[in-house]
Formats: sequence, structure tokens, C-alpha cells
Amino acid sequence: MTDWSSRVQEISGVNPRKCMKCGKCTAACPAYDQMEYHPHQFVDMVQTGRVEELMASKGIYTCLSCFACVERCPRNVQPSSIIEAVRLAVIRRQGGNHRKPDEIPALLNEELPQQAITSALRKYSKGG
Amino acid sequence: MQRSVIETAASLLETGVCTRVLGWKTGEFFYDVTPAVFTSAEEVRKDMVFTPFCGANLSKYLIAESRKEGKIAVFLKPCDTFSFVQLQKEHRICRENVYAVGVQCPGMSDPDALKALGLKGLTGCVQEGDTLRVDTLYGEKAVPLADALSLRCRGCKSKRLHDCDAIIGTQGKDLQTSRFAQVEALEAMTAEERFAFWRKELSKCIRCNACRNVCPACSCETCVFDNPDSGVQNKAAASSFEENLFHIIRAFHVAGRCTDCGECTRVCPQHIPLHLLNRKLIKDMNTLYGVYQAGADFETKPPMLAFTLEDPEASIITQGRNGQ
Amino acid sequence: MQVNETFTPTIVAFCCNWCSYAGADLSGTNRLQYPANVKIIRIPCSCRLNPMFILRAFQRGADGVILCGCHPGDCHYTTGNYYARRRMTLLFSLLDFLGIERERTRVEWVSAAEGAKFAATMNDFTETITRLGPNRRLEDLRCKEV
Amino acid sequence: MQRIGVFVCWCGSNIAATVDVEKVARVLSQEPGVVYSTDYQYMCSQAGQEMIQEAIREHRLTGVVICSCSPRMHEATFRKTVEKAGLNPYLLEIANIREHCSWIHKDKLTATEKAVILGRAAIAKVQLNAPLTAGKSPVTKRALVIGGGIAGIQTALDIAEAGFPVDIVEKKPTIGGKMTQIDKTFPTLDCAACILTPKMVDAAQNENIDILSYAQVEKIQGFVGNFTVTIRKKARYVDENKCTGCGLCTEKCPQKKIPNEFNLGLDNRRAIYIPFAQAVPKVATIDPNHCAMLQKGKCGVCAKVCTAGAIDYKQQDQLITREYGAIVAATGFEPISMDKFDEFAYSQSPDVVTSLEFERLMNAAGPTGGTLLRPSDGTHPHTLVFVQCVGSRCDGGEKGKSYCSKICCMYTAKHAMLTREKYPDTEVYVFYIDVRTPGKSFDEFYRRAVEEYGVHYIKGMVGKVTPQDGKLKVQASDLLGGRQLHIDADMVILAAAIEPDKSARPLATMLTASMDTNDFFTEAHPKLRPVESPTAGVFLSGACQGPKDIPETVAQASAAAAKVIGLLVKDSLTCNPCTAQPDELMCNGCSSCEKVCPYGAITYADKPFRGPNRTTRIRRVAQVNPAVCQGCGACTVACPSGAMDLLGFSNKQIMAEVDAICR
Repeated sequence: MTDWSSRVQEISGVNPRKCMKCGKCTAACPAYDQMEYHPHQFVDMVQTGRVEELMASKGIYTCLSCFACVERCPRNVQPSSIIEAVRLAVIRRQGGNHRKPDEIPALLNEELPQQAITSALRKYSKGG
Repeated sequence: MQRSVIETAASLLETGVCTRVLGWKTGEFFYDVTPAVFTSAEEVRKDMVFTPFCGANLSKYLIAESRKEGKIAVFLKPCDTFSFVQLQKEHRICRENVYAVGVQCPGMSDPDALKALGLKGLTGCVQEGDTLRVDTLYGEKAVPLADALSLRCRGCKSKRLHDCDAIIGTQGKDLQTSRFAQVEALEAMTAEERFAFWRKELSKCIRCNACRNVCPACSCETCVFDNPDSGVQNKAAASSFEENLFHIIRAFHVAGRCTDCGECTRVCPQHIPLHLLNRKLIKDMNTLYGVYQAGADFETKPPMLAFTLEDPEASIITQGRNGQ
Repeated sequence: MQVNETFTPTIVAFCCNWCSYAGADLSGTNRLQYPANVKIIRIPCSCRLNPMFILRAFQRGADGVILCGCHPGDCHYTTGNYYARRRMTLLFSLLDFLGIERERTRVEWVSAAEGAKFAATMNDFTETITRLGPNRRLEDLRCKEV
Repeated sequence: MQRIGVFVCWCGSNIAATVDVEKVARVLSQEPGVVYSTDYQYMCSQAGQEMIQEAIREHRLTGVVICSCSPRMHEATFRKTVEKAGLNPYLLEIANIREHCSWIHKDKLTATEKAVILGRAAIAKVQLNAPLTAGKSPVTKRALVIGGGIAGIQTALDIAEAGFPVDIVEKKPTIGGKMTQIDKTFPTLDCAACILTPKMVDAAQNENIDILSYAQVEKIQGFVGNFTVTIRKKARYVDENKCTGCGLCTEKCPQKKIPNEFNLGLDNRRAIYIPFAQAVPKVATIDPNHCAMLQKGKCGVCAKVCTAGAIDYKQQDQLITREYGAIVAATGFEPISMDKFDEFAYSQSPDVVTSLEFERLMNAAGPTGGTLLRPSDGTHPHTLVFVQCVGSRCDGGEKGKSYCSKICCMYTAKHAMLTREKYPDTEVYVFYIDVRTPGKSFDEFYRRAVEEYGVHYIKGMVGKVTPQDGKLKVQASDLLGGRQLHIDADMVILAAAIEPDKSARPLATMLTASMDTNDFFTEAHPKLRPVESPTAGVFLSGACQGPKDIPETVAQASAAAAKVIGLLVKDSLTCNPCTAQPDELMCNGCSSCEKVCPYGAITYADKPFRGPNRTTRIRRVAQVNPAVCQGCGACTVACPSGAMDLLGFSNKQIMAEVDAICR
């Protein structure tokens, strides 16, 4: 049985306990209406160990990786990194990447942040 | 030069400008020159010399001599005058009791350098311009002065005579030399190589204290190593460690006060290049805290007794080199 | 340099009374751990540290010596740490010149509020010294070559 | 032969849980010179102290080592203890086996071993301790208060009331500080000016108080009881003694477009100005950067209209040097800059204001005469959004401050309440992370805002403010409602974090007083000495020590005054006996020590010494003034001959500790 909560913390490098539950991430989120759970809830759910629910949620693919939450967070918690880690956890559980490594370079744009690239790859090819 | 030095000394005594003269006389061999105090013109004319082997820096003797009754005349080469000024800066010399005669210096020779050139049975020597005429048991030989110079004179930093009442010869200038070349060569080595170098050199030390006793900066009333109350007294080293302690602490105690006169290396019977330790500190202080020459003036604060807010951190010595 | 698995170095930390000793106290108050090899000696100010004390520590078997003082500008005595900075820089440089591992000595500025920094510094320094192994070079410097 | 007693403290379980105290006492009893060794639950308790005293008498101890908490905690306590038992207080050493041992180690074996070594070091040191007697230094009976806000005023008034002269140095043209800009005060809602201005007048009229306004401290020398301070009184180009404060000049000055600092730039003032009507001293000041006469040599209107002839364009800065026995730092706070908080559109819309600006907009003497109007178009706002914790409680430091600014919750509640009271047609939202209202009548005040005044308190944060069509589009989260809110607001008010005044850092450097990483002054002890700086003779008043509201500031100001009075009533102070001492026989007279001494405690004297053969030698030797020497030890290392040593921390003592630790 994998402890997904600590896996997510490990993958993201984020300590959700730093969160002081101010909700500024959620206030800044442009995709709020499309999400089942919201940035502050991601953080809370990872902290309280409700990662399975989060992994089952479609909401994690709605996150745009726009980094507004990261930028605004006064505690440097980085909700979008947590979301990305949850997406990664989903992939790891399924046991495989959805694109072959040699397909990737052609799709890259150097201007894009690394996380946006990888999260896009995961989001749009989740069907495999 | 020899004649004018002796005549000046004699006339200073005859005219009563001073009651004693601090100069040089020969010892067992002609090249074995030793400091001496003369009290009459006769003595001066009989014994006093000024030869290419008068390396001894006379300034240190003024600490005691200038406190005695009556005025003393002293003969100082340019590098000696730095020590003279530095000691005055430290309030060690009663300047009013001293008549300082600056003697311009072509560079002092080293008997070992002559021996190294293959000369044997030395009996006398005269300097003529750039040439040294050496009398030996096997006849007279001419040697270029540059080849006979002692190590420290090859990197002479200045021919300027400081704070003199009279000058024999002409006033000189500061020189641009590469006196830090050997320090730089050592710095360029790896830590292991440096360690090996110093292990080879320092293991020769017999702890005779000659370096300390000749050094104008090592002129403490009581040296910490002689003081039973200091907690570090060691007249003879009790362990191999204490030799290192002695040389490191000595270098540190004279940091910022050492004029780089080179006496320590000159007198070392084991030929340990002790001046390199001092030069390393001088070089560090010059690069880190701005160029400073001890004894060049009366005003500038020595770097060890000053600071700036922007001084580099101690970690600077590890910067710019790969960790090894 | 041989690295001994069971080697536990002896480390002497000289701490100025006003900032770094208080910083060390704070790391205790906050229960921040650092190795027991580190023993602290209280001095009034970093400028009280005579290079002789450092050499003495090495002589008696210390493997590393660290000086902690107030941050530049914060010295309780206004200027003490500025002098200490120059002295230690030159001493460390001289030791380095003699080929002694320069990582064995360190200066770190630790304020009374930096308990965490104190503990982190001591952890890091102990790790460095453990990696270096026992201090032999100062002793060996005088030994004849074989 | 030394007879040393060793006392190992359990500190309850603080030490005993991780250190085998009995073993430590047993092992240390074997050390040379130790004749008595024991352990006890609480050495610092009455019983523990009596035990030490009894052992000193019974075993005729010549030295005492106490293995306990940090000497910074109880060294003074135990020194008194041993002194009462007839032992010189400096024959005591403390081994710190709590902060430096039991609290940082978990393994009992390791901790015990370390405690033994620390004990040995202390024993080795105490073997070499010498009895020391403290000297005396006089106290100048005058205090300096730096900063003329409510903290400085209160401190000065209390000191003056006790009969000691006190000077207030204020960098602005008037005293009063931030409180002058505040409209009403929580939780009583009385007007700030009504309670502050009488105090300002009291300060001005008190004959023991000298107000140096428009002045700054330039240089501080000396030490507790004997400070010498140089103060720069900036030229205000108006003779303070002649100016009557009639204000005619401030009406006639043709330079009209200068942002008024007092109203935070919400309106303008002239080049010659009086900050506000109740200013103390009420004299005009010329702003040299905007005055046409001083800049271009043309104008002179103020001089022409001034009937008192007070204008003096040739006035120069004046340097005043005075002696003080005590110094109080009361430099106060500033709201932080909003530059780094683009999301709230502070720089894009004048209708986004800080709370201090909002105070001015609500104040009857403010730019709008007390009517709340939008700065952009002067219309009456209907929807107001307050954002709390702007720049407070931030991690990482670069953008904001890590601490809670403490006062924002209460003043925001006050603003919301006053807005609703004056303008019932408004909708007021307050976005909060937590509402923190510890304080007398504070939570009741906040609840009143919610329950009686109908302020909408929403748990959540504003994420974005966008100015659009004269409105401010506010996007925020409502965490309890589980929704994202979009509010069309007329004004947004930011509760900006507060930080120490910029002048505090250079002042701390001059005072050699320590500061924390946020530039707040550090107190000597966070609980037991909260109004003193660790630097003797320097005291802390108000928000320069940490965020505070007015009642707390006044309380601390009076506490600091009490401490100052306690110092100034003394005729002399006991000096630290751990001072430098030269061994004249070894001194070279080289002046190295004199050059590094930060206190000028070292002088030289020519003294006769016995030379060889019954001669006398005159030698120049160093002399230390023990009243001036603070015992830093810089001279001891500068001395090449090792003639200079430090009592209490001698070369031999420190080396004995080194030996004990490394053995």
C-alpha cells in the first residue's frame, strides 16, 4: 500500500503544513469554476491524506499550471506543484508513461516553463 | 664607499655629534661581518668596515642603544631604514638620541652564493661597480655582482633611505620587483605539495632562535615563548608540534610590522626560507586590504590594527580554487 | 587521507558571548540537534580569539576549530569582529600556505536569533571534519621525510 | 591547592532526562582539585542555593563549578549565591550542560560524556580564576530618547516627572509620530488627536524635557552611564524662537504642489509648512528641495510676510554634543511598501489605499475634511473591500514579512465599523485569514462590527484586483462558503504589514545594540527583560522592538522610563571587572592595543623600571582605565608580546579549557 500523501509531498517537494489556509490561491485561480476541488483544498487534502479522492478527481486535469497560486501564495506552498505531483502519482500508479520519450522534443517550446510542458503532456495524453 | 663610511663615522665622533657609533666589523672571516658599537675614532679607523657583506640590519640594536646616555650614530642601508621607521612608529627608539646616516646600498653579497659559483679559499673582496673582485687562495677572480647577491637583495623592494640625518651616496627610489614570485609558485601548488615543501624545510629547524633574535619586529621585552606566564612557554620544543607553533605564531606576531628585511632567512643556519612565511602574509594583506609597506611612513595604520566594513570574509582564501 | 568509519572528530567552537553563544543557547532552547563532538568555549568577543588558542587546540588533538561571532556591524563591542575577520583570514591563509587542510578552520557569523543557523553550521562543519579525518598535518609538518 | 566544589543540576528532567547527572558528579569528583561533588534537582532554587553556600563553608571551597543551564541565564544568580557564602563571585564557573548538551542530544551516553567534558573544562578554568573586584563609574543624570512618537513622548514624560532632564530627538519637524495621523483609536473609538496632543503639549512645556525636532543622531560614543552623543539639528530655515506658528507664510508660499507627507500624499502642501495644526513645536519649516529661494535664490515671499522676522535662508545644520547616562530607542514603525503586491492594483488605481491612507481619508483634518470620498473621482464609495494580512505572515521574506503585524485585525474592524456607522448605505467586506483579537475588549469590538454593524467578514483572501470602468473588480475566495467571489468594489483598503523605521538599523549600529532579522531591536531577555537592549544603558520603547498597539506601546514606554529612572538615580555604576590588564614588565609600549581599543580605554605612561646593574630604565607602558574598558579583548590579541591579558578570560584560562576539551 503506497502512502500517496507522502509520495506527493516527495515528488512536489512541497510541505503542505506550511499552508496557513488563507485561500489566496483559490482567490487567484482562473479555472476555479471548472474545478471540483480548489487549490487550497488540494493542499489540505494532501496534508490530511485524502490523496486517493484527489487522484480520482477530474479537477486535477483542469488546472492550467498557470502558477497564479504559486505566485500569490504568501507561504511559498506551491499548490500547482502539488497538483502536478498528483497527476504524476496517477501516472505512476497506472504504471507507464503515455508518450514515448523520442516523441517529446518535437513538441517542445523553449519559452514554456518546464512544469507546464510536462503537465500538458500528461493532461492531454491521459488516455494513453 | 667603505672609506666615506668610516670617515663619516670617525668625524662624527671627533666633532662630538655623537658619543658612540653603531656599525659593522669583521669577525673570524672577512665575510663574517658583525654589528659593533665604537666609542672612538681610533676604534672606528681600526675595526669598522663597510663591505659587500654588511647585511646585518642595525636598527634593532637601537632599541637598547638609543636609551643609553649620549647620542649614538647609526649606519643604515635603505632596507634597514624601514625597520628604523617601523620601530619608531612602535615607540621603541628614542629618535632624539640617534644620528642616522643612510648608506646607499648596491646589494649585499652572500658568501654562500660565492661558494656556489665554485670559488674556494676566500680571503678578501672588493666591489667595483657591477663587479665583485674576490681574492682567493688561488688568485683574484671577478664575479658579476648580480650573481653574488644574497637572496633577499635579488628582490630588493626599495633603495629609498627613510628618515636619515645624513646620506652617503644618493637617495634612491622604490623598485618594482618580483619578490612574491616564490610565494606565488608555492600558492600554485596543491596543498599536498605545499605540505611536502614545508615539511622538508621546517624539519630542518634546530630551534636556535636566531631568526627571532635578529628580527627587528621580534623585539618584545619578553618573548611569549620565553615567558613562563604566557602558557605557551617553550624555550626548547617539547614536541614536534611546537616548532610549527613557533614559526606560525612568529609570522603572525610580526604580520603588518615586518618590513620584509629578510634578516630571518639570512641568519638561519639551516637555510630555511623563513621570509616566505612573512612575504605570504604581506602579499595577502596587500591584496586583501590594500598595499601597505611597514616602515614606509609614520602615519599609515598597519592592516592588522585597522579594518574596513567591506573586508572580505575568511572564506575568501578558499575561493577561486577547486576544493581539494 | 584515510577515512575511518568510526572516526569521531573533536571540534572546538569558540563563540562570542553576545551573539553566537546566545545563538547556541537558542538552538538548545529550540531542541535543534548537532553532534556532541562540538564543544563550545565562551569568549567575550570574536576578537578575543588569539590564533594561539586555535593552534593550541590542534596541538592537543582537536580536528577542527570554528569561530562564531556577531555578524559584521552587530558586534557588541562595535568593532571586535572586524579585527577578528582580518586575523582569521590571515591565519587561515597562512595555514593553507603550509599545506594544512583549510577546511579544518572556519569563521561563521551567527546572531543570537540564529539558533537554526548555529545547529546547521555545526552539523555541516562536523561532516566536513569527519570527511577530512583526523588532523595530523600540523603534527607531521616537523617530521623528517622517510 | 585549590578546593573546588562541583554542583550538577538536574533542572528537573531538562538535564536529568538525557544526562546521567549522578555519573557526571561522580566522574568530576575525580578531577584534580575537586573536593566536593554533588547533584541536585534545582540548583537555582532556594534550597539548591543554600546547599551550595553550605558546601562552600563546610568544605572551605576556593572555587565553584556549577553544571547547569546557560551562564546567560543564571551566572548572575549563582555569583550572588557564592558571594553570600563569602567566596569571591568570580571564583565561579558554569558548565552549560542544558542548552549546549541535554537539549540538543538524545542519546544519554553521548550527552553524559559531553557533560563530563564540559564540566572538566569549567574545572580547568576555575583552577586559574582569580578573585576580581568590580570598579565604579559615574552616571550622567540625563537621558536621551530617540524618536518622538507616542512611545518617546511617554518615556520622556515619565523620566521628566521623576526629575531627570531628558532630550527627545525627532527626525520630523514635529513630535507626535504615527499616532498623529490616526483618526480614531480602538476599541474605545476616542479620537487619537484628543488624547495625543495634550501629551505633546505636556512634553513641550515640561522644563525637564528638551525637544530637538527636525534632528538626527549622528554619533554615539561611550557606555552605560557615560554616553556622548552628537546630534545634527537640521536647518529648518526658520528661527524656532521667533516663529509664532501663525501660518501666514504657509498660506502665501507660491510653491503649492508638493505632496503632503502628513496626508501621505493625498493632498499638497507648500514649500514652507507646518505639518498639522497641533504640531509641537508649532513652527514652520522650509522644505529645501522645493523652496525657490533656496533652490534658485529667487522668491523670498515667506520672509516678506513673516511679521516675526523668523525666516533665515542662511541657517545651517547645527551639531550638538551632549552627555547622557541612558539612551532610549523609540524609533517606531512604517507600513511596508506596496510595490511588490501588484495583484491588489495599488499602483494602478488611486482607489486602492493602505489602511493608514484610509485613516487620513476618514479624518476631519484630512484631505477630504472627514468625508469618505474616493481619491480618484471624489465620489462617495458604496462597496468597500478590506484585505487583511497584506505582507504579513509571508514565508520567504522577499515579498513580505514573516511575522504577524498584530494591529491590523483591530484597526480593520475599526475602519469597517466606522464606515458602516457613518455611511449605512455601504457594503463592507473584510477578507481575513484569521481574526486575532487578544486584548481587553478587543474581541467584543470585533463582534460588534459583525453583529451590530453588519460588516461582511469572509474567511478567505483576495486574489486579484482589476480596475475596470471606474470600478475595482475584486476576485476573492470564500473558503467557508466554498466559492469564488467576484465583487465590484469602489474602494479596496489594504492592511499593510508594518516594519521597523528605516532609521533603526543605522541607529542600532551606532548603539551597538542587537537586532533581529527583521530589524526590530532585540530585548535583553524576551520574557524577563523586555524593555532593555542587551547593550547596557540602552532601552527600548514602542514598536521598534516589535509590532504593538497604542496601549502596549504606552505600557512599554513607561516601563522603559522606569528602567531609565532606576539607572539615573544611581550615583555610580559597578563596572564589569573582567577588563584588560597589561603586564607592565612585558609591555613594549608599541601602541598596538591602543589602536584597536573601541573605547579609548588605553593610554600610555612613562614609568621607571629596574634595569640591569641597579640602573633605572624609563619605559613607555600601557595603562587601562577599568571604568572605560568593556572587556572585549581586542587588545589582547593585538599585543605582540602577550603583555595584555583579559581578567576572567585570560590566555591561560582559555587554553586550560581548550586542553580539557581536547584531552
